Amino acid sequence: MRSQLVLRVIAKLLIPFMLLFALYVQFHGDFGPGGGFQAGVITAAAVIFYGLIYGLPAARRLVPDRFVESMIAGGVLLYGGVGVAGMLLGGNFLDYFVLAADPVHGQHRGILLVELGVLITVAGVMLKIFYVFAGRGRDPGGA
Amino acid sequence: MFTVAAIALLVTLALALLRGLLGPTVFDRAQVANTVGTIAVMLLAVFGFLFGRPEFLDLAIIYGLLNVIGTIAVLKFFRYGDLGEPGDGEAGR
Amino acid sequence: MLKSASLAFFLFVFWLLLSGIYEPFLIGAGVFSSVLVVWIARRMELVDAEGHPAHLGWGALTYWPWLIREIVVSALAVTRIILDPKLPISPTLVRFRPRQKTTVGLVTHANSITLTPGTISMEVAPGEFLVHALTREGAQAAADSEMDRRVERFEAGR
Amino acid sequence: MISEHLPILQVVLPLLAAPLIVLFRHATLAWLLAAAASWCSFVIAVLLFFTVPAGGAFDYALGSWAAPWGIGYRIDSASAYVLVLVSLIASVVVTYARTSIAAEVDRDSHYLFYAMFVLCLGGLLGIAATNDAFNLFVFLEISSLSSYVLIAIGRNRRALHAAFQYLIMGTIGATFYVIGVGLLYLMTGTLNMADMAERLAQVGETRPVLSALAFITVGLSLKIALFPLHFWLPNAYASAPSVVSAFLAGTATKVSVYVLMRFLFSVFGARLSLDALHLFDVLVGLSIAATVAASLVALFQDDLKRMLAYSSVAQVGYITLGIALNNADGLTAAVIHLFNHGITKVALFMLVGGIVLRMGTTRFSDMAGLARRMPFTAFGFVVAGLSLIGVPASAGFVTKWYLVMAALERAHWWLAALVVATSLISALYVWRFVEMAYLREPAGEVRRAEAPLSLLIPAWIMVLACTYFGLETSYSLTGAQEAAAALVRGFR
Amino acid sequence: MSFASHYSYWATIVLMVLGLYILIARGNLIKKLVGLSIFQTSVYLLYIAPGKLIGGTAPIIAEQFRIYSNPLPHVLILTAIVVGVATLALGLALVVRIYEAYGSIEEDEIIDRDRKAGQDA
Amino acid sequence: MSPQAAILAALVLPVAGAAGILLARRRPNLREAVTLSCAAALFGCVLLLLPVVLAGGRPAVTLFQLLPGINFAFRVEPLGMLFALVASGLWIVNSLYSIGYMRANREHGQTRFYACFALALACTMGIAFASNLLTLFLFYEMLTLVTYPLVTHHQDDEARRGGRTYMIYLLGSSMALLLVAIISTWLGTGNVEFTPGGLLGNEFTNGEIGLLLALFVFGIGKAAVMPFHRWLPAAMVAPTPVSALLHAVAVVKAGVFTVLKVIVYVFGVERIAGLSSVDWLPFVAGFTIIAASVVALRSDNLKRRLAYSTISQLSYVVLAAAILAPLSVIGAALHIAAHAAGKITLFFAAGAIYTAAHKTQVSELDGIGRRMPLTMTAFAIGAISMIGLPPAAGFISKWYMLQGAVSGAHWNAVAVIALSTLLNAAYFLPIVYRAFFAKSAAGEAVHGEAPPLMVAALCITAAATVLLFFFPDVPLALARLMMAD
Amino acid sequence: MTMLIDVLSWICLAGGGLFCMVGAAGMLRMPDFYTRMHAASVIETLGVGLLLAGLMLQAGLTLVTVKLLVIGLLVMFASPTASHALARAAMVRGVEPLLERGEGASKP
Ligand code: NA
Ligand code: NA
Repeated sequence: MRSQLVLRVIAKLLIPFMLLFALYVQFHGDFGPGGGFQAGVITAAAVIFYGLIYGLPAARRLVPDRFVESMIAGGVLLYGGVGVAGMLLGGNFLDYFVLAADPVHGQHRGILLVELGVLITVAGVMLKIFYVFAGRGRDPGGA
Repeated sequence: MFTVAAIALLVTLALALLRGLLGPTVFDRAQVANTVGTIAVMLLAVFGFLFGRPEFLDLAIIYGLLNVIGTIAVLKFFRYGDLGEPGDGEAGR
Repeated sequence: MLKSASLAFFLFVFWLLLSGIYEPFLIGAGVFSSVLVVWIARRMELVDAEGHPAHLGWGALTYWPWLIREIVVSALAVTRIILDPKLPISPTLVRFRPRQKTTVGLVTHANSITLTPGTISMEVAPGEFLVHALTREGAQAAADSEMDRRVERFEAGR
Repeated sequence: MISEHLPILQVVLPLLAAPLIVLFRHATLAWLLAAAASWCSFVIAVLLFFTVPAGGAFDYALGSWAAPWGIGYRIDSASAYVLVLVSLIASVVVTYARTSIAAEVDRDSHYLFYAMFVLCLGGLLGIAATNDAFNLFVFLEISSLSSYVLIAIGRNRRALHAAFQYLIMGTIGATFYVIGVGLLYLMTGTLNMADMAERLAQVGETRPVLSALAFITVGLSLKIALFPLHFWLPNAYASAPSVVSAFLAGTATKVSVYVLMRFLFSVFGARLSLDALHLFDVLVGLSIAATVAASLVALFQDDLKRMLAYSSVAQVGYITLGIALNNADGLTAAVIHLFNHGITKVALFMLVGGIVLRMGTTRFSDMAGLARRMPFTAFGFVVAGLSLIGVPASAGFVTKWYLVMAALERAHWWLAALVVATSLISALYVWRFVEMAYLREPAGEVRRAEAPLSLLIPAWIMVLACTYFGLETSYSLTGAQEAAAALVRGFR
Repeated sequence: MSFASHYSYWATIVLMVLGLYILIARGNLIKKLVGLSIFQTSVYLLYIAPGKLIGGTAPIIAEQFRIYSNPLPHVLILTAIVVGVATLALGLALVVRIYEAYGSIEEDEIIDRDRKAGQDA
Repeated sequence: MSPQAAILAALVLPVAGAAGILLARRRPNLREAVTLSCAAALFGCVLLLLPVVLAGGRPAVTLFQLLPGINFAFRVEPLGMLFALVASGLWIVNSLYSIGYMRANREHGQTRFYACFALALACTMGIAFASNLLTLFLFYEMLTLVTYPLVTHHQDDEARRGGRTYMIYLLGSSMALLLVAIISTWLGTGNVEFTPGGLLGNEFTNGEIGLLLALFVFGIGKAAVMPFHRWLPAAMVAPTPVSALLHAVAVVKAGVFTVLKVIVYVFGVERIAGLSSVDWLPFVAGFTIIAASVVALRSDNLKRRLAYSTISQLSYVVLAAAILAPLSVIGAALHIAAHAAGKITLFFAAGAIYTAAHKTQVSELDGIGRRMPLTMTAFAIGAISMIGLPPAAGFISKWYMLQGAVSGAHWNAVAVIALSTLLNAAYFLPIVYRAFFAKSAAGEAVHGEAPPLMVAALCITAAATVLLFFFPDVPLALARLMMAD
Repeated sequence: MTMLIDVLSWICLAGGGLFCMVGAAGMLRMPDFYTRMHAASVIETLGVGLLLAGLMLQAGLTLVTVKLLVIGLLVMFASPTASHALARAAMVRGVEPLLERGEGASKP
């Protein structure tokens, strides 16, 4: 307890702002590509930071294992789903312009959803990695 | 001018890496990793100006965050051989 | 609950500062994000006096400029040592009793020590600090310091 | 119209099946999904193969951004050929996988196996379909990363180290490739391979272009396990679950060869790539070394899978030899050997999977009397082995024929003789199997224990394909000839 | 090619060689992965390098998408980083499992143990 | 049934037969019934084609594209017709004999034996009807593979050793030489179709043609031209019905058939007649005839003597073809049939002796003719045919060969034929003499004829040998048609 | 005015670079792990601070400045935390500090 003092306080301070920064990057992603990836990295980093300071069980309570795997799969599906939706609406795969009546609007919506998929997947993958390494030897089922 | 700063940072980087090669303890290397991370953040910021890429700043922030967490994770790993330990049980080790 | 609202407010301000684009969609997203983050933070049990020391208020504003001055001075001192061919160092460990009562105060003090070149806090506990200093003088200055008093004042929110 | 979206559906279907499988986490459902994705891919590939215009290509722009800004997909005869090969093998292998992995992979990991399988398939198909050099890198890594998992997924601990070695070598290879692409990007300002080719023609033989060529060639040579960069392959194939060995042996190196040919002939152009750097001599030398050395090493292996793996290294030598000869027959040989060796090796590894299931071993010394225990498996192995040797009426023969023709056309009599001579070495190691399986008395009591039909039927489909495509070459050969022509013609 | 204007190429080459050296010289699997990561890092530097090489043609720039600062290198580096991280993570996961299976992460010891197991069998 | 269907049926029937044999493996009687009925059906199919071919028809079927310009295709011409007739006809007799032999000797693995035998016939039909070199080559190689289990039937070390020699010689020669010859032909002419009058135009020089001929003749290891003859004695480890298959029905016949076909339909008799570069062939063939005869003369083992006799007789065909006179080529074609009938009789007899008396050496045969009169009479007829005396089929073919040699003024060939006839007499007549006129050794076991099926079979072939002398019309017609094509 | 800002910013950038290099030189010169940490902290404080200040002067009152400020805050909060953790970890794992002879507090 006493040994973690500095880390714990700093973590408490930083984590909410990290999460918000992640969402900021996500929502401003369409003004520069790659937002979802960075947002995912930061989101996962915040949770990992939490896990490092407060322990793996706390992190697992917050984001359970099964949920992490579903995140990976769901994110990819969201990405692909947007692509397929573009196709179903008469454009090409990943065609955003057809996602709304107004092409520019449609494009924003498409990129936002796609980046959201990326965020979820990347965060899921990073958490999965963290769980695998952090949980090694203690909980064989987790790896 | 940004170029001068960039070169100064690269020199710093090289010197720090040299210390990393010399070691001798694992903590020296961890310190080097941390410093290199800081330099990388600054390099990203300076490059952002040098090449007119303001979005590098976002990258720099992200890199800075990851650098701290990475350092802590490495330390934790070396202390406990495990990342998942809630730090309370330190006395026993 | 009040703390949550306050945290949400700070987060939203942070958003506005970062964003710089003030259109309805993004502002709405900012509100949404702030609330979402507060919700997560509550689940993480982060929202308390340690995690959201909003009560400190103006204390921070007076403490920080002083700290920056302190950092510059000691950084120059360390620079001089590094550039001195004789490398006049006298590394010293010093143990002393800090005056802070709260964790936020202790952590602020400890981090301030570390942030100041020439000193590193190695052990941080209520009532006991262990500090490594590059020079004997630095160690004495840390043990009985202006910083201790200032953090105490800052901790009290003054 | 669905038909105009076939190029992207080809890639996206398996890629989307992977997360679905992870989401459901159910072994049987996973198998069904993987099988459905593979079979659909095969149908799509066949449709593309038969509809791709002769001398032309299907272009598809991702997100309707026209090249060079968006990522473009381009299916010409060459890519369609590779797509058919990969998806054919995948759909046979996935059918086979269910029983096979039950024996070699823990049940908890089955869903992971299928997810990685379709991911790998999607990556391989993407490599063939994309027209963007960097996108190709991404697909290369998707397929590689999933194949590392696939190799390590079994219970054999050697597979872990083998997968690690493969990961190191594969990553070095991919990084070399992407460095080469980066140089090309700096030179031409585009990642679209068609534009790249056009602009490279203007740039000519400058040092950055040549170093890009060198980086790409070396990187891909690692991926295709060209001698002497092959040493990761035998370990990986020998210790992976049989179904993984079968799948990777038939597809992964083949697709990398396709990429190499794409760059050498379509992007750089044969004039630059083969003549300027004296790549001919180097490639011929390495190909000969590969066929001779690896065949000899295969001859002395004590493990059936390892023998097959070394034989793969040797067979890659034939492909690169065809590339080096750089005439119509040589390229045809190279392309058709992708197919012929692909189906042959798949058949062999699938049969070995049955042996592993029933005998629990792949050591040569344990194969004594195999023909009595597993007559259909043993006989299938011999028939597919004939194709490996290149006996007439087998798929392998067609390759050898064209290689010999190509060598003779270039007046390299000694090369033609060498091709025949190395075939004799492969005859020897197939013969070793025959002698063990048919002529040695088994130790102990012999119980008839043939592999289950769910393994035997897919394996025998491939075995029969080895013979069928040796007898009836109109599709495989015409396809290969058109593919070779498309590679040389490039993007015009 | 002056040194100063092409420092990113030189850095690329230095990192490449350094990474490959570590990769080859070290038998420790973790160190190999470190070498591999350094080696991969060289790619990022290469793609950061702006402008064009001497003798190259002018880059193709999209007229209609000028509102975006040329986003391509950014995306490429990010993608390369993703790939690098994924590779590293997978490599580490393999090392963990190798350690569990062999009790060592030194390559020669692993090979040695495999050989012994092969003789026993 | 249309001729095309008959061709396909001839190819598929034996394969289906093999499948049926495997299915009926638990019931030997049914299994043997399948073999016999399949053999009869095959012979029927081939007979269906005969009138078509005699009437000048050349039925053809194309199945696959092996390589662009080379199809997996069949075309029935007179020489192939003759070969198919001989092989399919003898299969029936051989099956009868096999049933007797295998049962009497309680051989193991009979199912495998009959199945492989049927497959060998399928390959033989493929060789006979192949319309181009590559198709022929495929069946030629497959024949080697499917006869391998027959050669190593006993599955002991000796059998394996023999089998290995068999494989190495046959596969090695065909891969290293025959295939090269085919590829060279393709490279030179862009064509590998068997063409009446030969397909070589003027693409090859005199020297190249000589080289090409050498590649073909030595590459066709089944023709057992020295020094590629060692496999044939090595294969003597097999049971007698297999020897009959090898020597009479399929394997060596496939070899000389291919040589003949290549000379007639690839080189073209007229195209290469008089070329200096092909002069060596009669000498090699002649040497083989004489040398093999000498070895036969010195062999005490009956089957070994027969084996060397085969080597010698095969080279008659090669020699006759190499003379390149039309009459001698006709003789060569006839000799395929004549030697088949005669040699199968001899092997049947040898097998009958082994089955009834368990004897394998010539020196043990004193007086055996009195205990096995039918067998030894048939043997005598076969021997007469080998020597080339009337009233046996061998006389006719030798007559044509001699006529050709004389008309072409090939006095060397005449001399070789004459000398070899003497040698043949020298190693066959003593056997006949011992069997009928020598006193059997004391303490000789009492035995009679071999089982009736075997005796019936060898009587049939002996009768056929004689009948071919009196009624050589069909073979002769086919051989003439071949030259007239 | 812009001229003045430019000059100021250049001074900051050059100074920042200089302090970074000095810190790195210190990392090489210092005799043990703990003293090297002191040298490194020169980089993280004056080096980083001056560089950021120089950049901020260039950027003016824009979003970029805010982001630079965020970077600065991050370094302010995070780097001492990391340094502290590092020093403590080294101490716990028994890395002996090189102390001036005759001096030093009682070891924990
Ligand atoms: Na400090
Ligand atoms: Na393509």
